[in-house]
Amino acid sequence: MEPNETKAKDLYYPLIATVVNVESLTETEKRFSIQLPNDKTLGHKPGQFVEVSLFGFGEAPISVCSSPTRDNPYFELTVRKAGRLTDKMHLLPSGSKIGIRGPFGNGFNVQDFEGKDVLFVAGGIGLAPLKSMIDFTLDQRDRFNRVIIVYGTKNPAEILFKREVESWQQRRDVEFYMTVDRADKNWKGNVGVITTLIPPLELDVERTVAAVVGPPIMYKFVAMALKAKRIPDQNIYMSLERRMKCGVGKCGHCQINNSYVCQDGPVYNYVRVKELEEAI
Amino acid sequence: MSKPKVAFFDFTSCEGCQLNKLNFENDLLDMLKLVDIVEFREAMDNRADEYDIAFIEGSISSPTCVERIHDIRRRTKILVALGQCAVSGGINAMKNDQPSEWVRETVYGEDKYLFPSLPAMPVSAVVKVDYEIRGCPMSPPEYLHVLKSLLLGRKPELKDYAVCVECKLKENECVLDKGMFCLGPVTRAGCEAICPSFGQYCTGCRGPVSDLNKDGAVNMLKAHGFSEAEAIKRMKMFNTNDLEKTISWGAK
Amino acid sequence: MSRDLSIDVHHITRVEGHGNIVVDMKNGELRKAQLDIVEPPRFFEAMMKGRSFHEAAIITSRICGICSLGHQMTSLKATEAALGLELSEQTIKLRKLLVHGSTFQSNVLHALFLATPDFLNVGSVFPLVETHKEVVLAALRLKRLANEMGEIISGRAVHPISCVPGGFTQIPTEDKLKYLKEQLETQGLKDVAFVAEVLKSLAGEIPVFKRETEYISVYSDEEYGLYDGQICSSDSGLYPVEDYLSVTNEFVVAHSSSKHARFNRSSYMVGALARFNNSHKLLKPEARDLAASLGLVAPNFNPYMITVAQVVEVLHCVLDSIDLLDDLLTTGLKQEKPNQQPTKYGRGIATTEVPRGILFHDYTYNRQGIIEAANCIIPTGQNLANIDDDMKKLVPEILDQGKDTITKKLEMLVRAYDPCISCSVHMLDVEFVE
Amino acid sequence: MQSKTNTHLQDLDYLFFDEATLRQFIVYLQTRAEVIAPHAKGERSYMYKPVKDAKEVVLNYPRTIQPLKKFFLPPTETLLTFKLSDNQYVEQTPEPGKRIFFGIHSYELQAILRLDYSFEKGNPESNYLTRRANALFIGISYKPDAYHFGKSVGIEIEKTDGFSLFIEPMENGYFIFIVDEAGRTLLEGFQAPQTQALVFEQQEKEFHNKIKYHHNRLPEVFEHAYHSDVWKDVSQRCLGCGTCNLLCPTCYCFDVRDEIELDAENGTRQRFWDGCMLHDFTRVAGDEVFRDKLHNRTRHRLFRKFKYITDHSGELSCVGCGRCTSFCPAKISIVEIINQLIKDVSEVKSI
Ligand SMILES: Cc1cc2nc3c(=O)[nH]c(=O)nc-3n(C[C@H](O)[C@H](O)[C@H](O)COP(=O)(O)OP(=O)(O)OC[C@H]3O[C@@H](n4cnc5c(N)ncnc54)[C@H](O)[C@@H]3O)c2cc1C
Ligand code: SF4
Ligand code: SF4
Ligand code: SF4
Repeated sequence: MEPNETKAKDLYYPLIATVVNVESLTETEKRFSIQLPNDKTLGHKPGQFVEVSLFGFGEAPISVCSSPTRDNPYFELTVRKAGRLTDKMHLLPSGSKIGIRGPFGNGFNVQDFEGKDVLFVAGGIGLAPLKSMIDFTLDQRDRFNRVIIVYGTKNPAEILFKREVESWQQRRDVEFYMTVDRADKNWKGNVGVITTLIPPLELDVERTVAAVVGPPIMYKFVAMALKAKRIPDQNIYMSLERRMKCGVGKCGHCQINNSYVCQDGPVYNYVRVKELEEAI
Repeated sequence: MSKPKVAFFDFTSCEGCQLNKLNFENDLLDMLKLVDIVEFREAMDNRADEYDIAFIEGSISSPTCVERIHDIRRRTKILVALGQCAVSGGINAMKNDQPSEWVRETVYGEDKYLFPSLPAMPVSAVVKVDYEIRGCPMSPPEYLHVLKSLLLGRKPELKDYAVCVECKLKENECVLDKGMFCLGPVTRAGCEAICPSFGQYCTGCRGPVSDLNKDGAVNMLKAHGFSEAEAIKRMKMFNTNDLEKTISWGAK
Repeated sequence: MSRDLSIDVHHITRVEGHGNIVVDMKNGELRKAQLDIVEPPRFFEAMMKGRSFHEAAIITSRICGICSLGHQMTSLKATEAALGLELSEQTIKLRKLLVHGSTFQSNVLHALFLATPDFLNVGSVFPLVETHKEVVLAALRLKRLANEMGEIISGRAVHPISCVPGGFTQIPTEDKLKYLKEQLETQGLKDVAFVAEVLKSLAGEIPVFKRETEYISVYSDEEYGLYDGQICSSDSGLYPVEDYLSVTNEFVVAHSSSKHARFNRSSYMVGALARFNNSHKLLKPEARDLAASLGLVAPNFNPYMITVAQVVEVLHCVLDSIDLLDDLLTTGLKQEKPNQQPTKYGRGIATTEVPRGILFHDYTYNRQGIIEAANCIIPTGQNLANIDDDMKKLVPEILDQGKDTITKKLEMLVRAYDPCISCSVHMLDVEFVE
Repeated sequence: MQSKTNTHLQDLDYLFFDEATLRQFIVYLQTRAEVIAPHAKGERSYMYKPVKDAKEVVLNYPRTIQPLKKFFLPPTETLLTFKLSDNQYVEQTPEPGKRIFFGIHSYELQAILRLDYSFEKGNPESNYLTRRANALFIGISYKPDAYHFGKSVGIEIEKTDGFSLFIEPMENGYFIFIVDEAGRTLLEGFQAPQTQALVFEQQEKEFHNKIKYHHNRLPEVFEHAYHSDVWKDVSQRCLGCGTCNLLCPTCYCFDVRDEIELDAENGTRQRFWDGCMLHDFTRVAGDEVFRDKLHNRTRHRLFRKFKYITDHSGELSCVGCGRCTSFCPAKISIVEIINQLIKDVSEVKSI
């Protein structure tokens, strides 16, 4: 009997891309600019992620932090040193080869935000995935109404994207608020957890759509603060983190109840988050 | 890149782990190409001042041991506890369960005060341990994995699930199905389920999984006809320290 | 010639466990020449009390990883004697193979990796990887082969798995045994011959020293005494195993956490040279010839020759293993389960020759199959008094050779005994008072 | 939920083989492709493995240790091999040889059909599908033991969907039913010796182990089961060993690990079976474990069998093989859990 072939895709083979630039953002975070082979573009939506691999060090999901609107031949990742793969990434010089699969996940749906007041709430490294959406919004500024960015980190040393943050602070068409949990000597801004920034905001309940990304424990409290502002559940979006091995809905690690984060997420509407008992 | 300096030290143990390290006859020479062995008392005369990786075998069970291990910790960048004696006190810790006066009396009689001895402690009770290679004896594949990972500069991936997982991956006949008892369901994997693979029950020599359901384990053993006391005794053979958190260690 | 000498080798290297060599001579009077055993004790007998017969061998094998198989064998035999468990012939043959494997693995390790560096004036085997690569490779191959015997028959060379009271939890496949036999017959024998040649070329490096002492080993009429037999003293003949306590007469000394032993003299020797002296007639002819060609003739009173006797035993064990495998393969392997139905309870005493010498385990079981009393006497402990006596005779003889040479020769002497210090402190005899 | 119509054996063409002929048939099959069949393993267990000697094939067995998935999703599989220095890799594609699976129980093949759904849907995976496209199945009926409960999840012993041939053992031989064209072709190539023409009459086989509700109603039960006390009760006894996940024929979660060789240059990326009962399954950086408690994990496992996947596929993901119960060291019974849930639910709310 003759063997049969199938036309299914080989899901687990990465493209070998090139790191074209590495920028140190904080002690533990670096930004990588990555170019795919043959000038291919990634073709991602804001909020999507890729599976990054270094052979011998494994593979991990990393959000794309650059916006597809910037017509660059490369895309950007912001990576925190957290383990096998990411520690090694931090040692890479530019010019290194790196494996990329993706983009994966649903990403933010721009229509949901169009014509609305967009409220971004970013905690810690959560700013990285949100940045792709923030940049997208700012690049097509007239498609959106107000743009409000609320950003909190543990301490001033952990502030990401200082250049961008400065420009957001300066832009008149962006309302930017920031806080740190613990100040240092030079810090002059707000001190306190991120939820303290929400009550003073003047929000138009009818028009505000929020996008929230941060560490797991942050979601519950931000959601409570937004509820207090009477923002309807369906106007809140969250990007959730889970363990992932395949990124294509097979390995099972990212499952929250009956939802695969790598397929149905990582961006979820809060209505859905509430249905998923294990989500936050 | 200069070769990392590796050293091996032994404390109270059977030295089976040391021997196991020499039992990679086929790989030993390859290994020597990648590392510089600078201290290994059982095999060589040299002593060195500093190490990149120190492997520690054996448990800490005398005041001199405590001094030595502090000294090693000061000199080494990475410290790896090798084998169950070093990781948890292992079988040596069985004596911790009994009043030490009684133990020494039974063994040395009137001469008991000649030889000071402490409860058998894991290395981590005295100094910071970076990685642990479990098992009595340590499992060679896991040791190789750790060594290779450290040479690459990455964290090893150590398992924290039951021996049953590896046993099932190998499709062994479950020894429970042969009417024996087994500690595999609550013992940490990493040994490739070697005992059940040879028809023997798992003795629990790699310590309990970190989310141990102790009562569940006792119930399982009871279902195999053990009394509660006997069940706990069986579980304690290599794990007295893990199961008896009441024993107090020296300061961390 | 100086009349003062003070040597203190702290933690002698290339031996198993922690020991210090201490020599103290003042005005020509030798006050001290001894091996201090500083390893912390481990209290195994106390741990044995209250344990079931299934567990005894698992625990005692952890007395010493180097001798784990020997402890396990002796423990199993003591348990079987106490509980009246009969063994099948197949079990005994498989066990003898295991004993051979562990003997020749340990002998190769000691002779080539621990002792040979002394003959070649280097600090360890590692430099030899460059200078004497072929020797190292041959030794590694032999070691691997011995370990493979353990792995195939009992699952693991260190702390064997499948030998349990009454037999084996799993029988190896015939294919695997065939493979072992082929390996032993081809590469195995070739490597032994090569190693023997190397040793021959180093004969001049072996120090000359003579002190007659009492030699004690296992003795059997049928074969070179390893797996089982009676106690044999070169001074006073044969004794049943049950009389072991009257042979070993252990006593505590202040400089050692391991007890010392004596019988007809102030000390006695156990191990490869004792075995050779007592049982050389039962060696395979090829092994006897090898001994002769290496200048080892019984009786031999030079402790430095222990290393040579070890290599002779390697050849004997390889040859006898081939015969045993042949036997097993001709009869065919039976899938049999271990016999674990006790027919009696009480005391069981057993002895085995482990690489470092004669080993005793002695258990008393109650009617539930639980240990009430345990005692083990291990070879290194029995050798300690003899080592001290050797030192006391050696130091004055070589006093004019300078401190460095004296130190080196003393270290070589201790190493020649291949002492297993962790073993010696792990087992201290104890009598449980009922 | 729809249940597929079952072909009745009576409606199929058949032959009758005696014992010797059946063994010859296995030998003949070996000339066509690799044949995989149940064999004895150890003292009282069974496993599927390639046939070396047709005499060793066991036809009367309760269940194997590992399910058939091991041939389509191997316990460990090399996905790619790589070189460290240049970060390049070589793909490892599965050897697409033809394989005939002989003597397979209906629930086992039904489990494969469920895996098909998972590996074809969304992103089809070529490793799995290539192996799958090259497989042919010959079924056999079985006598249910204390753990089988196929019928309770809608899978009859004689369910022939997906098989090419189906064997019904009788006292003095075997009826061989032709289920599809591939089966017919196979049989036609075999020079069967003339055997007597017996008439087949189906015999009923009793399941001892039963779920109290019809399988159509189980997803409904699970709609109310999330906050049941059963989960905590079970977690008192469960040891979290993962056996139930690993041996379940419809569980397919995996982990991926990179391992390098001692030359510090060559390495492989491998995947392994993993399971949602294992504590670290959901651990992420920052050491959050999303299903930290055993009762959360047991619940997730059962929900995957009866609700989560079912919501999408329309089929239960439990096929009633009984492995998770018979191999569980704590003897936690899936049927008892479900019956307890049914009891809870019907007490609270009469559905
Ligand atoms: C959708 C998504 C987007 C992400 N975006 C970013 C990003 O933009 N920047 C960033 O720095 N990090 C991001 N992460 C997190 C990142 O994937 C993890 O930190 C990852 O573990 C790092 O891999 P590692 O090999 O360095 O760590 P490891 O050595 O694998 O592990 C460190 C810890 O993480 C756990 N872990 C292992 N594998 C995974 C996994 N695949 N996912 C999550 N945890 C795991 C381990 O159990 C361990 O506790 C994202 C995660 C998800 C799911
Ligand atoms: S033999 Fe032991 S380790 Fe293996 S599956 Fe059974 S219980 Fe688990
Ligand atoms: S097999 Fe049993 S004990 Fe193990 S995880 Fe599953 S339910 Fe728990
Ligand atoms: S859940 Fe249990 S009974 Fe159902 S298919 Fe899986 S292993 Fe078999």
